[in-house]
Amino acid sequence: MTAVVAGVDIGSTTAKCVVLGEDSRILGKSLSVVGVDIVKDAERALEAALADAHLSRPEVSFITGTGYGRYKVYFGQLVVTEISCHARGANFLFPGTRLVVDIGGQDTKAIRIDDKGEVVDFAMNDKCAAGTGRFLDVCANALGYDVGEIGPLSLQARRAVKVTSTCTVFAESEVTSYVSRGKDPKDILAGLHASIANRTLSLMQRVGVEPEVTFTGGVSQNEGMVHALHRRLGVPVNVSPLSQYLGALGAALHGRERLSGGAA
Amino acid sequence: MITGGLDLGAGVIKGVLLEDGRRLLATASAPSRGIPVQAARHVLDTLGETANIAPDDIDYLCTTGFGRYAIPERNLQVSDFTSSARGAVFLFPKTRLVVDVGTQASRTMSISETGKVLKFKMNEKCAAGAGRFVERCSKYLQVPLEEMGPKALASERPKLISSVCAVLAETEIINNVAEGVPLADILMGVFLSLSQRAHSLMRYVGIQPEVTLVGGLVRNVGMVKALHDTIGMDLNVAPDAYYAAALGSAVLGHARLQKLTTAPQGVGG
Amino acid sequence: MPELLKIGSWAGDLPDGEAPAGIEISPDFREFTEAESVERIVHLAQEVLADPTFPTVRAWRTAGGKAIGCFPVYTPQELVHSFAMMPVAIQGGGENLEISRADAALGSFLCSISKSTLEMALTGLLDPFDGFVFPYICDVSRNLDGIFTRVLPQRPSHMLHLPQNFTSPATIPFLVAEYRSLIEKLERVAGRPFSPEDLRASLEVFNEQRALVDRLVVLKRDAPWKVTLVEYYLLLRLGGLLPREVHIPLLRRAIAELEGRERKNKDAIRVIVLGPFCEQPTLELLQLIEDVGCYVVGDELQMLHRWCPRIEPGTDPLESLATSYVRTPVDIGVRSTPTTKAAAILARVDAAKAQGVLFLTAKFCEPALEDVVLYRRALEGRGLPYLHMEFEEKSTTYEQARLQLETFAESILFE
Amino acid sequence: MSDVVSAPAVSGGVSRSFLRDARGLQRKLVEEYYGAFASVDQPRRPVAYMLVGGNLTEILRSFGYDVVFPEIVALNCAIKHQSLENILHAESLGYGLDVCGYVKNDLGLQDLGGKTSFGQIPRPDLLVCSFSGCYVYVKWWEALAESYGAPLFMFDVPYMREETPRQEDIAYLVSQLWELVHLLEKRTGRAFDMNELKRVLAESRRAEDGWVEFLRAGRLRPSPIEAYFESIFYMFPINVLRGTPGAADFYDVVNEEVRARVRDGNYPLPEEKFRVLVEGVPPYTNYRTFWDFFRKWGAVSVVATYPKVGGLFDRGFRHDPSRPFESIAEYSLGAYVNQSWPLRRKIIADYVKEYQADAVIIHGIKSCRSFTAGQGDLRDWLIHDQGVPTLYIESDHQDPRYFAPAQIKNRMDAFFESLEQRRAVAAAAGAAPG
Ligand SMILES: Nc1ncnc2c1ncn2[C@@H]1O[C@H](COP(=O)(O)OP(=O)(O)O)[C@@H](O)[C@H]1O
Ligand SMILES: Nc1ncnc2c1ncn2[C@@H]1O[C@H](COP(=O)(O)OP(=O)(O)O)[C@@H](O)[C@H]1O
Ligand code: SF4
Ligand code: SF4
Ligand code: SF4
Repeated sequence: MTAVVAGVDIGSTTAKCVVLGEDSRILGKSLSVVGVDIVKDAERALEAALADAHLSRPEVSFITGTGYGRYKVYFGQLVVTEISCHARGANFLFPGTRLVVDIGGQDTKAIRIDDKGEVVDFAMNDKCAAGTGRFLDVCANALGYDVGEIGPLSLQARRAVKVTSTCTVFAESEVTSYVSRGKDPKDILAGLHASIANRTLSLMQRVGVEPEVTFTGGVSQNEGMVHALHRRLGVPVNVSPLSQYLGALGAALHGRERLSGGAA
Repeated sequence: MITGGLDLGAGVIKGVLLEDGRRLLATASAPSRGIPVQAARHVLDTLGETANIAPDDIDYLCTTGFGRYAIPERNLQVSDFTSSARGAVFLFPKTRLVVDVGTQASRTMSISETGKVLKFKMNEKCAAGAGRFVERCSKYLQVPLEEMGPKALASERPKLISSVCAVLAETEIINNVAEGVPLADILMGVFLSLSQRAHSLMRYVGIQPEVTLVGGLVRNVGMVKALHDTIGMDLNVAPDAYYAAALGSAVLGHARLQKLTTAPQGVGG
Repeated sequence: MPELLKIGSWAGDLPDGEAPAGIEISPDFREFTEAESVERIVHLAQEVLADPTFPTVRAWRTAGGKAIGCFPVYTPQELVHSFAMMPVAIQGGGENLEISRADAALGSFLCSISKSTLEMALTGLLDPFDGFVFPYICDVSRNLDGIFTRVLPQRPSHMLHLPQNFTSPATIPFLVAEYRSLIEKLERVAGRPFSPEDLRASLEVFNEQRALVDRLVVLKRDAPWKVTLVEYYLLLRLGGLLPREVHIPLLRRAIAELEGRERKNKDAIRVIVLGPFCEQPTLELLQLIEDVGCYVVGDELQMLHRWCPRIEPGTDPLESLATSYVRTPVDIGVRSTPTTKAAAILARVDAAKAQGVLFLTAKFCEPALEDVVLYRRALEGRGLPYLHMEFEEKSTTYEQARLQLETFAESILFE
Repeated sequence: MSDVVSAPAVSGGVSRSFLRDARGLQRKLVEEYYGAFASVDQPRRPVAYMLVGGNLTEILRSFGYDVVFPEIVALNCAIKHQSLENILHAESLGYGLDVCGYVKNDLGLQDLGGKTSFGQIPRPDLLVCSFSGCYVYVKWWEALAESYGAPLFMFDVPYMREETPRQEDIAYLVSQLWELVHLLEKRTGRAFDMNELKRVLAESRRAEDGWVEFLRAGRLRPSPIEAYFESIFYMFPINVLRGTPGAADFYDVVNEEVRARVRDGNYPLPEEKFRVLVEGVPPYTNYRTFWDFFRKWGAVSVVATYPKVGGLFDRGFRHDPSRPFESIAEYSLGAYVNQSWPLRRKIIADYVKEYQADAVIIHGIKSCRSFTAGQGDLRDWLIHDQGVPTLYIESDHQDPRYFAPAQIKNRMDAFFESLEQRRAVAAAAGAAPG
């Protein structure tokens, strides 16, 4: 039996899928936006990753669903929360990881893990959506930029503007009011990134900051955030182009374990 | 005497021209798009064109709204509450309670016969109760803003939103769509949720007839119905109520101008 | 962050206000003892407030003194003072303190002062203190004490149970016993026994301060144009951050200058500000209130100096101290009120000849929030305008606050 | 979801006869209690309002008072999904978003006339405020006094910072109790009857014995009781009906049933996978949903702190007819929320050991500072100093707007998932030689 496994991570914003071959090589992956039909999105994510891997559906022995929409991965055999998955994925890419920070579209998580990638403790943003990817999306939008642009721009700031709104929606108006007061968008962006970094740090301290720190989730693609987090933490932060897929990757790894461990 | 009223809202700039404090000459609006001053100039130009009046012919300009301090040539600025109240009384003289659902904030105020604000309250803490939320829904549900209201009217079993957070509410709505809740029910659910938030503000200041709805959501029939159903009372609604704040500031501007022309010295304020 | 306060060395006699036995005023306070004008004092106060490292406490320590952090409102600072230690008002971390660890330990829906106080403890900013006192003014301040015992185990922290039954004959003896428990800890920190004589002297020092504070309050009420709210606030705020022996003469000089000030009485509305009896609003917000056209003629800022009018030392000063809390006629939201709230607020409005009431409550401050309703009912009964707004230690935009304050002022001014 | 094999075996839910007979009796007691208010004729018996923590039921009962506990009325409203309406009304009166949900529910309900689906709540003739562990009590009773004009007796209970109370504390409390007695004599025109009080206290004691026996059943493995969710129901008699024979008899029935459960192997869950301690006030508006999140993972709460808000009987305290006033004083001091954090930490650590709990779940209440402020620090202490896996989640006890099921579920899933993983790893390590 060729043990090809797949992990499907249905987040609040994006759907990710990773197809893993034997030796845990990544054979294919996909990333797409989550729309209103989550069930279909999950299927599409799998199809796209399979196409990327040049594989067909029957060749996959085990599928694991994770993320907010994990219960909508009807075709899977296992569901695991994204917390366990990001832990496993981070451990796979950076075996020395002891703390995972996952900033996704709608929530932020700090996950402390052991040397095997098992979750020891975790914390998530409580109240609102403040300090998450959505927060950055909204602010980027208010300034007329694309999310991809804001990180690099924030790195060019000269004097970061202080942003204090705890509410995503009010942060947007705070941003607009700074613009109307003639502040440089780069400085505002730097302030926004710093404010999220601060909030994230607070979450990390909840579980205890320990090196190594691995940054996962969509926002880890944002260099500005990586930089801000590094500055606030004082220790380097692992990131990889695969960071956004770590949930899906971890799911696939969990599936593989389940498959090899037999009846777990 | 011609007075101008400009309402520099968080999302939309609105303006009116008023003759002798009585006759409405023109109304105009433009989205502010983060450049409120430019948008305001544009609104002033449009007003002038519509009413066939040169910029110099405006005797007195009064501003209101979020960006009320941004226009240097203003003669006076007043707060949104004060202006909306006067605007509502101008349109419906028996108004005692004004509800204003704008882009970023919902506000409500009880007023005296003269349009003086007695008590007021706004949603301070959370943006989930305002028009921006409706705009977002429009984007997520891919229904143009103008069609949301009419579409919602078909609702039979509105699906209320439980989340207090505007951002998290979006996810809830998406889940509802995924679960096959009819669009009309989702839309009406949004309006009813907004109405309930507005209702609790209204209850705080005390509800008494007549109630006049002003601000952006006047244009949304779904919202009007939801509010009506929530408070169980008739509401004054008029197309010009969209401009109530601008109108009210023009009215106040006129009053001020008269005072200035009759008495040589103004009183502080 | 602004530079640390530069404090030069200085030797000489204190010009005014005598230090009790055992207290030596550090020469580092020269800037304060020499500051002549209100403008200069206000400037110094701003510098002290902008610096979260407690420069005045550090200065006090360099001269060998010990310091006890006192949470608002009813902490018997006189007791601390009687041990020749410096009672320091802990009133939040101000605008420059980033909160990152306290949120996790304390919880999300809590006032800023509690979070910033804990944050300071967690980040070493409270290191200049030898101990802490938390009075039971609310569940948050009370719980802070229990957390302090874990996060700062080497520094004693004491929670003082403030009685709420004001009619029982057993209340005063109980409060005396409470004070005695605190005294035991203070004795250990100070390394000397309690002395009623010293306490009597300390009561007199604080009475002197109270009398001056009262004079300033009366000035602000009767001639609000002579002193701005920010000046008024900063003068009082310094009172909890300086040795009393330094603050008293400073306040005396300032009041003399203010009373003689010639300024125009503006056409502004007279309001009283209720609610900020514990956490303090930002200077910007205080200024904004007057900027939009209000004179603040009554307030609950800096209540730690004025929760009772005066304490007669009497034969047993400890009992006098207890009696002053139990019998004080001053109503604040964190002491069960013997009068009714309705009567109390109307009396305050009348006394200040106020035209409106501004409820300025710290976000998540439950005692303040609960009072607003009863007050509101009474004000409505009289047709008096009011506005309720919440504040936090930290904010950078004041648009919403300005909008509401302007509307409030307009609603009173415009016919 | 049927074709998804979720990580834990989804349990078959509660065994059918679990929670049956005693629950029925409890329902009857509740109905009778509220029903009595409707049927009392004019002139009715006097009514006192009281708080659960440190309450003085016995004294009031000995004077023939009916006692109303607004907290209990509020939680009954919340369970029946009637709290939001009252809360919204209270907000329109000016109570802020962050005021305790009990207060808003109650004051909203009072202002709306006191009508609930389970009965009309009578107006108070007397307000007895036991200030025992929550400052909000003081403010709440002030508000009631102002709106009803009823006299307010402030029973000031010193906060516990040491395990044993000081002599001064007891003296202060006993003095206040006598003052209350004099007030009651004046108001009722009845003379205080010490023997009657002793009789009531003896009944209380009997109920307390029964209640403790029930709670301690959680020490068994597997536990025959659900110490958090089940206790929510069984707390009613110990808090509200204490001092009546009915309350004591009730626990006899409960304990009989618990014994039968053990005999018949009728446990809360078919398989007890995790034994948890729950700290904090329950989310009454959604407690069934919340309970399901536990059940799904085979988690049974074997001990909880919330059922101790009315007193720490399981730690030894009993009302004592031979020391009536002293024991009442000690009782008031012993409310769970009246214990300082160092004491609370100790209680929790003891519970974890005594009940062999695998984990702690802390449920923080957005609008309750008394319980909640510092629970994050508790979590930190449990994990780092005690090595007990701990999960912190937050919602509200009264306000359904703050219960976010998806978020809470996600956290609980991840928590139990990680417990299960760790267990599997440990088991594998134990099995593998070397
Ligand atoms: N290239 C990128 N640069 C910056 N930010 C990005 C980029 N791609 C995604 N993001 C951010 O990541 C978020 C989505 O993260 P993701 O982990 O996919 O969310 P979820 O798992 O909750 O769906 C977006 O909100 C966006 O802010
Ligand atoms: N044609 C329309 N149909 C439905 N809703 C509308 C329409 N025009 C505006 N709105 C609503 O009005 C809001 C803007 O209101 P407005 O009072 O102009 O806000 P502000 O003054 O704060 O900028 C928008 O968020 C939108 O929800
Ligand atoms: S404050 Fe803002 S981010 Fe928070 S709950 Fe409200 S809308 Fe959401
Ligand atoms: S601000 Fe209010 S809630 Fe906070 S500690 Fe002070 S009194 Fe307590
Ligand atoms: S203990 Fe908590 S829930 Fe109970 S009254 Fe106090 S604040 Fe409210």
